[in-house]
Amino acid sequence: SKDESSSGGSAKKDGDLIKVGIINNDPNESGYRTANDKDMKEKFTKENGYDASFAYSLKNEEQITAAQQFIQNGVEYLLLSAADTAGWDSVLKDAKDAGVKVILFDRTIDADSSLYEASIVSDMAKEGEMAVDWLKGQELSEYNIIHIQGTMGSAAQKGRSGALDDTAKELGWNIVKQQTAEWNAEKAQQIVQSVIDAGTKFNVIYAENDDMAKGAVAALDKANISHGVGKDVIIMGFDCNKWALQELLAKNWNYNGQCNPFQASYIDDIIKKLENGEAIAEKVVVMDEKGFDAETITQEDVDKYGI
Amino acid sequence: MQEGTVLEMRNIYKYFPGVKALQDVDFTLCEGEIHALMGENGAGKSTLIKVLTGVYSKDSGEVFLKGREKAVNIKSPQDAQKLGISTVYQEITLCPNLTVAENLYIGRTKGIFINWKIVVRDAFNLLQSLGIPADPNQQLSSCSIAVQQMVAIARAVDMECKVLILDEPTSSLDDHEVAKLFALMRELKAKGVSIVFVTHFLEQVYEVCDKITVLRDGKLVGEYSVKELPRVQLVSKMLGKDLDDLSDIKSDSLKYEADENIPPVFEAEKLVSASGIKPFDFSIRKGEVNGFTGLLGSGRSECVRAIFGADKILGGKVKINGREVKISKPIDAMKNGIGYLPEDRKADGIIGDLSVRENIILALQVKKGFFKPFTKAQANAFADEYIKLLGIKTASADTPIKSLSGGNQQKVILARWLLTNPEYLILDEPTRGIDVGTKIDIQKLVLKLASEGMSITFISSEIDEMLRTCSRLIVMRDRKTVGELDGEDLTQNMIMNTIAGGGNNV
Amino acid sequence: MKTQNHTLNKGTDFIKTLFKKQIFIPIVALLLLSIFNLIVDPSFFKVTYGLNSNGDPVLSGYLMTILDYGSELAILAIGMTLVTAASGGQDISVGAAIAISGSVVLRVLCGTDSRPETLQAPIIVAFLVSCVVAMLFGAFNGTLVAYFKIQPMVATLILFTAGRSIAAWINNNELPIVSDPVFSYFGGFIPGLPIPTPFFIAVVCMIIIALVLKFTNLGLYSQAVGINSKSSQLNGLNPAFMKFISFVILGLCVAVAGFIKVSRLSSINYSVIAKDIEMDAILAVALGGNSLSGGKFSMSASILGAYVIQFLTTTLYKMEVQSEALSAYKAVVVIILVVISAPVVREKLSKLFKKLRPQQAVGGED
Amino acid sequence: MKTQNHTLNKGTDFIKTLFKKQIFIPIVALLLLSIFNLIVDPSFFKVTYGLNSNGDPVLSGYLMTILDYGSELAILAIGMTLVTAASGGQDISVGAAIAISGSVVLRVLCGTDSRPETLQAPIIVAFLVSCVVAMLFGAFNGTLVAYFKIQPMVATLILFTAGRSIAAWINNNELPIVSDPVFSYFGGFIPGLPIPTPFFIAVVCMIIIALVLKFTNLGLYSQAVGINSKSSQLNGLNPAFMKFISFVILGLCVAVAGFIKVSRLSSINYSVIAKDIEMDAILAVALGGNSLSGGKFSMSASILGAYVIQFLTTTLYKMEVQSEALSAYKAVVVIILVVISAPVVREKLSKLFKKLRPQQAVGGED
Ligand SMILES: Nc1ncnc2c1ncn2[C@@H]1O[C@H](COP(=O)(O)OP(=O)(O)OP(=O)(O)O)[C@@H](O)[C@H]1O
Ligand SMILES: Nc1ncnc2c1ncn2[C@@H]1O[C@H](COP(=O)(O)OP(=O)(O)OP(=O)(O)O)[C@@H](O)[C@H]1O
Ligand SMILES: [Mg+2]
Ligand SMILES: [Mg+2]
Repeated sequence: SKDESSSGGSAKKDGDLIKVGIINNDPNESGYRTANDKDMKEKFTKENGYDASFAYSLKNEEQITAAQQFIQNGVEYLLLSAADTAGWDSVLKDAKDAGVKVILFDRTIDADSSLYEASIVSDMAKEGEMAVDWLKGQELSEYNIIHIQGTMGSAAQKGRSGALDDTAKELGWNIVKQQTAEWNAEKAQQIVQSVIDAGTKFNVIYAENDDMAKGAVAALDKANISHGVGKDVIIMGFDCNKWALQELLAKNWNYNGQCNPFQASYIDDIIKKLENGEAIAEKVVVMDEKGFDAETITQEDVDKYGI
Repeated sequence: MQEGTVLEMRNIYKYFPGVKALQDVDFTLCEGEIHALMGENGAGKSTLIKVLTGVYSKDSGEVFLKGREKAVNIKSPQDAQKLGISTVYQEITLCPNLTVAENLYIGRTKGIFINWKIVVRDAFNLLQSLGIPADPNQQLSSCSIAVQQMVAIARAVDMECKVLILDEPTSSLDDHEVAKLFALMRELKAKGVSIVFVTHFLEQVYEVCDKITVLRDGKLVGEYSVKELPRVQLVSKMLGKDLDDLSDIKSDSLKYEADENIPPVFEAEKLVSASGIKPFDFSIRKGEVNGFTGLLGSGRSECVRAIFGADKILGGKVKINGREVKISKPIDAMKNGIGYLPEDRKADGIIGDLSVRENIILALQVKKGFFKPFTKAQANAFADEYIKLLGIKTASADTPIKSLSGGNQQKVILARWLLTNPEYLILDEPTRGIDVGTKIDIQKLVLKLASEGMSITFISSEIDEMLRTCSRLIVMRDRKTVGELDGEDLTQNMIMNTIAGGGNNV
Repeated sequence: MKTQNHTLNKGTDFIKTLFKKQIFIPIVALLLLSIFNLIVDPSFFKVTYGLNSNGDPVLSGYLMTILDYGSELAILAIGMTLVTAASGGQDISVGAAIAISGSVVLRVLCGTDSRPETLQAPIIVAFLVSCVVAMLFGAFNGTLVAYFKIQPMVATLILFTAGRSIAAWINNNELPIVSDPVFSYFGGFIPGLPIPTPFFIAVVCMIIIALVLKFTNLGLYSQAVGINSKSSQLNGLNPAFMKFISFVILGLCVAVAGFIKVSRLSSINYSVIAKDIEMDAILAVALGGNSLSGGKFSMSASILGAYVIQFLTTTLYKMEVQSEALSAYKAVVVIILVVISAPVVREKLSKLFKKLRPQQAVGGED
Repeated sequence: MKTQNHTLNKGTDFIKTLFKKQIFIPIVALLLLSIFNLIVDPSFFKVTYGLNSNGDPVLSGYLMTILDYGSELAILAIGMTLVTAASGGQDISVGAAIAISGSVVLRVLCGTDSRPETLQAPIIVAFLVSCVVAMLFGAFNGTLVAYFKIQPMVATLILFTAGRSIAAWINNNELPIVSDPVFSYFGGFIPGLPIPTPFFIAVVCMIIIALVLKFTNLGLYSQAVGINSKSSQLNGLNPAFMKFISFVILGLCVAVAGFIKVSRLSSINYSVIAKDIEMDAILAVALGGNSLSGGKFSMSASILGAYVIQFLTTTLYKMEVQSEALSAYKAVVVIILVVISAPVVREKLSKLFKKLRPQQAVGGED
């Protein structure tokens, strides 16, 4: 695709391959992102009729620069998981002028919805609500929760924290500690360690991703506090890493909320429709997501949903 | 304050941790006089000057200036400059990475706006008028120490000042330069400038000074008129004891009789280093003291650096005791029994933050090896031995060397090399900044070591000193050896002739 | 013979001086990168003239992108060079400080309403206020470094970690968006001018600093202080004040860079705006051949260094480098450039050059 | 009179020496933090004895947590101190290097299967391999710094940015998990021993470095080289080699720290493991009163500095500081500590102290 950078326009060159430019966050950021990137790479291949270029950055500006480059290179579709909600107006306008169709995945942006064709997202608030509903369903005699948050301000953190905050206020649950571990297992371990050291009682750990749940569990293990199904502390995590689901299967953890990284097929559908001139029914596509309970999870679930 | 006095310091006290550097010192400077400040190494001369110019804050005491009713409080060198006190400090305090012109004018251009073209032109004129062989746009670090010192002096004298302070300005100048400096000082004096002059050279004091103030161990000994104080008395006032006559130390010293059949301890053939020195031959026999002499920048230091492997060696052969060896870096030379005391003590000698003890043992330690550190007791023993032997004035062996007086730092570096007990020792200006008493001691020590079989190369800008110690002199000019003098030829005149190019011993 | 030699020597001398000059380093870097791009794809250098979405003429192409996006970095490099020279350390808080000053700009423009219809204050007022604020934060860093003698990296760590929270707090954690099109000119194009405005702003900054360096002692003093603060004190300078002032000047640069940054998006994201820019700014200084431990500096080399870094970034984007490794590639290239330009290697090169023309070189010394 | 004075002087002298000693700084920091915690909540200092989930005895409490989690930092501080002393700069790649060496450990233990039933190699082999790898990376940094004369922060930037990608590549981007319980002992407790193993490992490292410093000239040489590399060369030292070796030693420290880190979770997350630890390690060196521009150092002060930083971190976790501001708080406290211990302030304190007992002080010098 390099040698075409000067061609401009959206003329098709490589036979009938569809040229897409995919802008994503750094796949090393988390297991979720790794799975997401892998999914995209597996879907958008020559065999499936695509000529895909990838760009990764956690920085909005760099993403914007990459987008401009893709537009210059004459892609037909721009698939975008934005690092940041703001600042996309002008580049998306440029895309529109150049006839490039934009599809957002994983993250929405703060721009006029006429600037993109569709947006495929997870509903983080819903993920949080499902988890909190499950917790409500446990009907514990008292709720003393350690709430380990992700990086503050991220959509996942806001959605997952919001649900817990609301319900805790409503039902008078006691949140003994609420602190961000910035998606970092080591920090989570230290936070839980600090609660243990203080001698505060707790019976639920609500960690906003699997890594942090793992760190929390490491601290519990060290201090002789049992956890899992029918034990002293309930462990909740998110993202459905394969190893996390295995912990569930072993009944060491109690709950895991899915955050579906597999958006490629949704996008593929939309592109197919657009290519055929069909209309898109809904601009915002919310993906199905599940929550797993240690009591009911099966090996098939682990294999199918584990990332 | 009396009529005619420009500056008066009264009851000055200054303590450093473990050192009483100044105790109840008075100092009076009159208008239009050249006033010598004398004393042994570590007597407190530099400290007195630094207190006066606000580098150190005094612990107590008062300073009065002409035209001011009350005692003045000088808090920083800027204050001193503003009050018309201009200073050349003992350690050259210029910025090596800046150009000569920048160094000349830094900190004293008026206002915030400057025109560099004019500055460079002024610098050129200033350098010319003082006959300093340097280009205004040249980087200072590429000038020899002597030129750097001249630049520092030029900078100070160029300021409109009432008081000019020179702390050992002549320590690395040769006679020619010194004469120039003295002419300049007399000129300034005639203009009514008062000059404070610190030096260890007695002749110089008697040549230009009007008055002498002597310090000893941080205390005032007294103020004397030059005419009323004969040399011998001055020395005894400084040292607190009488000194044996200086002259003729060579004749009564023992002479080591070298066997002519034994090959020289060190021999170099067509040695050439990356520093630009022309290929030269050189040899030294066991028990011999020889020296390199020449004008400033004639390449004496570069020769010995090449011998020690301090500069990159480009060619030539080196033999130690007749056996060919390869010396490409200092450690090779050290392993072959060579020691080298560099001339630029601040840049190449001291390791400022390390203690006196560590500085003393460093070279021997390196020779001994990485895995064989001296025990604390051993190191202390070495340090104490040499602190005593050379009379190093320091609060303790633990004091960082950078807080010692200049002369005492020099002694520490000397101690470092003596401790390694080399077969062949190179001393590049070892007596720079050393007081009279110790200077004689060092000369004696050199001769004594030679008599015990050590070979020594001794470089000094003082021809007197060279004559007293060396039995053979190699004369250099323009980075070339141009002659060799020994025996009967070793006279002041002959040397001067050869240096100037009139010699016939090429 | 003499005259002939003369001209020959001029050339030799010129190259010799160049070898010694600091600016040699970023120039070589730039040449290498350009050659690389020429070989891989000459269209890299194509600049096209067109109309943008508002119908105004703009120049576009990779080179323009470099001039555009490299500008904030170049502006920061100015201040960072001075701080490095005077204090012998680096300010790692510039990214966070940009967040703060950007936040101030938006706060003044938007008032309490985070999405106002009209601006609540003239843009120039917002800019000036942000300058004052950024200089105050610079003064804070400067005080720690100059008067409390804390090492720059440690001293600026405080703002590095706290800065983005402060930025968020200034706007009550809201994300104000400015809709006024004029505001976006500063990070985009002024209608009618086809060159990106940030580049203009950077040029203005360069001219100012060039004049300041020419007509004041700033350069000399900060170098002297950085080389040997004790001796420069003995020579009548005030080292503490010089260090202090260099941080204040960096504060000013931060304000300008922050202004451009927020203008680019007409908005702000506290946690990512100007992220890692401190690293790039430090690299620019290093790539300019300046010692990071202070002392002598070359401002033009630093500024060129900043654009070289942007050149590199843009090249890497264009190459579609395995993107997760982008910053690693960047580091590798910078290191290679720095190695090539290291004194050791440079000396070798210069010797090689000498050997190639031994006659002239020797003749030249007569 | 004399004898009486003597005892008095001893006290005075002791405090005077303490004022001058570097270790004064972290000690004061520790005291201040302890006093703060005592006032706020004395239970901070409670250590309880209990049994853990395997029925083994363990000591727990905040103090234990500090000893436990501060250990990696203390180990890193050892190497960082040497690098700082010899090279006058800091290695900012230690976090990334920990990711690499941790990844190597897991790779050797797990082989190609990311979740093996049994270990594919003895733990000691994995550890040794990771040591070699980390030392090689250290040697890489060291070569750039020592032989190409690149400034440490710039030279180590390369590994800083590339390291985590390399770590991921070593394990094919998979996340191996070790299920062998023995492996987790190193980051937890050895059955029967109630003290956290990381602390034991740190103590072993401290003993080794103490012995090395005592029985070799490492300390003297690296200080001499850091203070005045020109004059140490004239004394027969090899400055470049000393710098090089200090980076290799830091590599070894990195391997040990990395081993503990992966053992803690029996797993690894490439992008967050040991994140920002370079900052903490540099802070530990600074808090130990060592000049970040090289030269004289005090190893014990650095190590104590590392534990002080962990003390602070733990205190902040306990205080439930507004979580996004945690690192900002940390920076503020560190700065305050460094300010208090700054030479300027220390001199003032020491003078104040002198004034309080003028008689004894003067008498003492007779
Ligand atoms: N900064 C300092 N810290 C501690 N002690 C100091 C400091 N400066 C000087 N001293 C001590 O004060 C005493 C006087 O030193 P000073 O430099 O004034 O001697 P001096 O008369 O100039 O000697 P020299 O002829 O060697 O230059 C010495 O014992 C020295 O060790
Ligand atoms: N590092 C350097 N870079 C450039 N030129 C140098 C350097 N070192 C010395 N020189 C020059 O080499 C020449 C010889 O210097 P050298 O120090 O050997 O002279 P010297 O005879 O020892 O004189 P001095 O009495 O000044 O020590 C001088 O002109 C000096 O300027
Ligand atoms: Mg002196
Ligand atoms: Mg010389």
